[in-house]
Amino acid sequence: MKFAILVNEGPFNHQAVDTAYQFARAALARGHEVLRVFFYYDGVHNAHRHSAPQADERNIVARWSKLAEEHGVDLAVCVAAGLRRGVTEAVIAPGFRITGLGQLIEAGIDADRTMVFGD
Amino acid sequence: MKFAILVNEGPFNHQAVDTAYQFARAALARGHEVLRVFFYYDGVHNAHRHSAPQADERNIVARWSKLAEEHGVDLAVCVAAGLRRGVTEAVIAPGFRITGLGQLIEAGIDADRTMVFGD
Amino acid sequence: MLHTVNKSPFERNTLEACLKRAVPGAAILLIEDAVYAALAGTTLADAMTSAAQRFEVSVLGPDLAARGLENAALVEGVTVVDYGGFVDLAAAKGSVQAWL
Amino acid sequence: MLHTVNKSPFERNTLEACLKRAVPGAAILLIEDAVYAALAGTTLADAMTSAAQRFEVSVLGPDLAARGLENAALVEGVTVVDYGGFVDLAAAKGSVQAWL
Amino acid sequence: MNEQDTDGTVTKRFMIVNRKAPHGTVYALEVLEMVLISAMFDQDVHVAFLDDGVWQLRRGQMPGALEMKDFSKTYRALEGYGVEKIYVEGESLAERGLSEQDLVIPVEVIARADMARLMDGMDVVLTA
Amino acid sequence: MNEQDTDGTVTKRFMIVNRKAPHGTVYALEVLEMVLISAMFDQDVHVAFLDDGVWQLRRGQMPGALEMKDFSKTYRALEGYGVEKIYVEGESLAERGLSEQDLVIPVEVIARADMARLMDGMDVVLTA
Repeated sequence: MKFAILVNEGPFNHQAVDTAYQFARAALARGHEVLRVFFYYDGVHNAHRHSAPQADERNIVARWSKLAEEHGVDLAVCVAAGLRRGVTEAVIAPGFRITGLGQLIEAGIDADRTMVFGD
Repeated sequence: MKFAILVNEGPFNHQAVDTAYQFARAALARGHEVLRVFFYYDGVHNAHRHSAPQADERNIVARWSKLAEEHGVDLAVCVAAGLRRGVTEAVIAPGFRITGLGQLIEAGIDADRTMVFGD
Repeated sequence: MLHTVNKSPFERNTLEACLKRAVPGAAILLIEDAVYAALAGTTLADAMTSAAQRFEVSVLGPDLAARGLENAALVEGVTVVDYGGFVDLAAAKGSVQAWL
Repeated sequence: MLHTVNKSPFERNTLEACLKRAVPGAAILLIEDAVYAALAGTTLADAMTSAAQRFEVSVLGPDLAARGLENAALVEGVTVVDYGGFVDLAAAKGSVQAWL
Repeated sequence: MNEQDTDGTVTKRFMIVNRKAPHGTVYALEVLEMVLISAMFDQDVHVAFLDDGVWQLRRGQMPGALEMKDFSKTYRALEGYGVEKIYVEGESLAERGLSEQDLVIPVEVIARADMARLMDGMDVVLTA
Repeated sequence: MNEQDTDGTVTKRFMIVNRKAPHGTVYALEVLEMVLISAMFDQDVHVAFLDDGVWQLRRGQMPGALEMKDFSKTYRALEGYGVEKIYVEGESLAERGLSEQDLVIPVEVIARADMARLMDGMDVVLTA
């Protein structure tokens, strides 16, 4: 089965981001496909490559990048939401790409299930 | 009277940031002093110099910078909260500085009133 | 003490939490989405009318205007202030607690 | 349909909002801070027990464990699932609505 | 649930759910951008307003008082974009002392039970 | 409200208010960093737990299940930092089916009315 995932919030402040990640991992482990994770609203902050949590904390940004690297998951960051919040090509981490909001709707069309995680 | 202001949330997503700014402006207009605006939690995102909202939208980051320039308001960004979220010296806008959480407590001691704006 | 509340009472418990702990006569300012609490004619208006008798309740005018409520009827006993009035309240009331 | 709720019912109205609109027999999964709704012995437990008779209610185990509730008593009729179970529910129930 | 058109393309039932008040958070504004985009994909798009989301449609909003953009005008443009299935829950209006006359656009007011059934038939539900 | 010490330094009554559950948001964790820092300033620091904030003190938390840090141990270190005025509202515990035995540290459980009076006497109230 194909999943699309929408992430509405930024990392650390809201567990929504963690749940989205754990859901994606579990879906892949079940043999499903994760077509795209789309980052909207404050969700765009998930892409900051300057994020440097303490050594004993989970590294949320790096974890997403690894998911993209290992499973080819498409990490799509909304360009308009990103521009407002200073998340541009200049600061995004590996595996993320900046794109239009239409890619969220496309993912909703192509996927069997669309999951939303937010505040 | 001396005011200290704590901002808990990022720009655009939460009006808390707007209210903090309007409060600071109004306090200055009343002849009060704004000792420091301290940015903690997701509040650190207020400092992103890459933030580029649409032309017909308020520019929250630039507005803070202008407040610092015109009135000498100290815009202090928590280093630990910033590191987690990718807000480091590399990306901060004019007028902001990265500093320790102790500066929030100091502001609370030095100010006559401490205001908190958040979600 | 001045208490500030910024969330809609239809969505969150912060106004209720504040009303349970504010001491009689305390000042409460409704800002941002909490301004909906000040409206007459809602299912929450009676509770607010009663609160306005125990506390000095005010509401931020620019937040009402932004939401299309500039001329809306408010519950009895609630005063409208602007940002300058917010500053005056904070200065007058000794200390401030934001219910988040 | 699978409904997900992620906020504490003591703080927000999302669980209530979901319960008002879910059709009888729908699946509801409590995640993140919403897991507190599944606990026995709280002032909200009766409402949840009643909801568990009308809906297929489950709760996310890792979120219970994180909060020190791994061995806490839950209201009758609530099932515990892990992330894999969450995925299975989403796959099985046709479509998903997150109450945010 | 989704229909296969005669030319083989898929049409899905999308619903964009608005449950939050405007201006206090950005969701109402950015959701509206989502609604406009969704209209470009030839899908069966539904927009629902319930709980505090009904405040988004309140007449007379002047967010200029907060130096914010007045996007409530955009709701009037939705029909022109082909977004015609706009539903407002009657109970949510009544609880807030609102009636249809208080809203910026004519909408279909439906009962809570009908909103529940409508939601249950969707393929993709986007909330904020 | 604030006291002037004999050496001319000011001691203020600070209260750090915890009303939010842990893990669902970061507030509980980052507030704790604020509490630790505040202890370094020779002020009269109070930490209050009420509403969902009381869940922060629940025994047996295993946030490792979410790949998150277990900061609930830090509450036990507070006394060593000189933070001794920790108050938990009894009504908040009772509503949630909790008692003092369920908490990671011994605390002073006070009634809602006393919490109200305590808050009213503060100079600086930091909430999240």
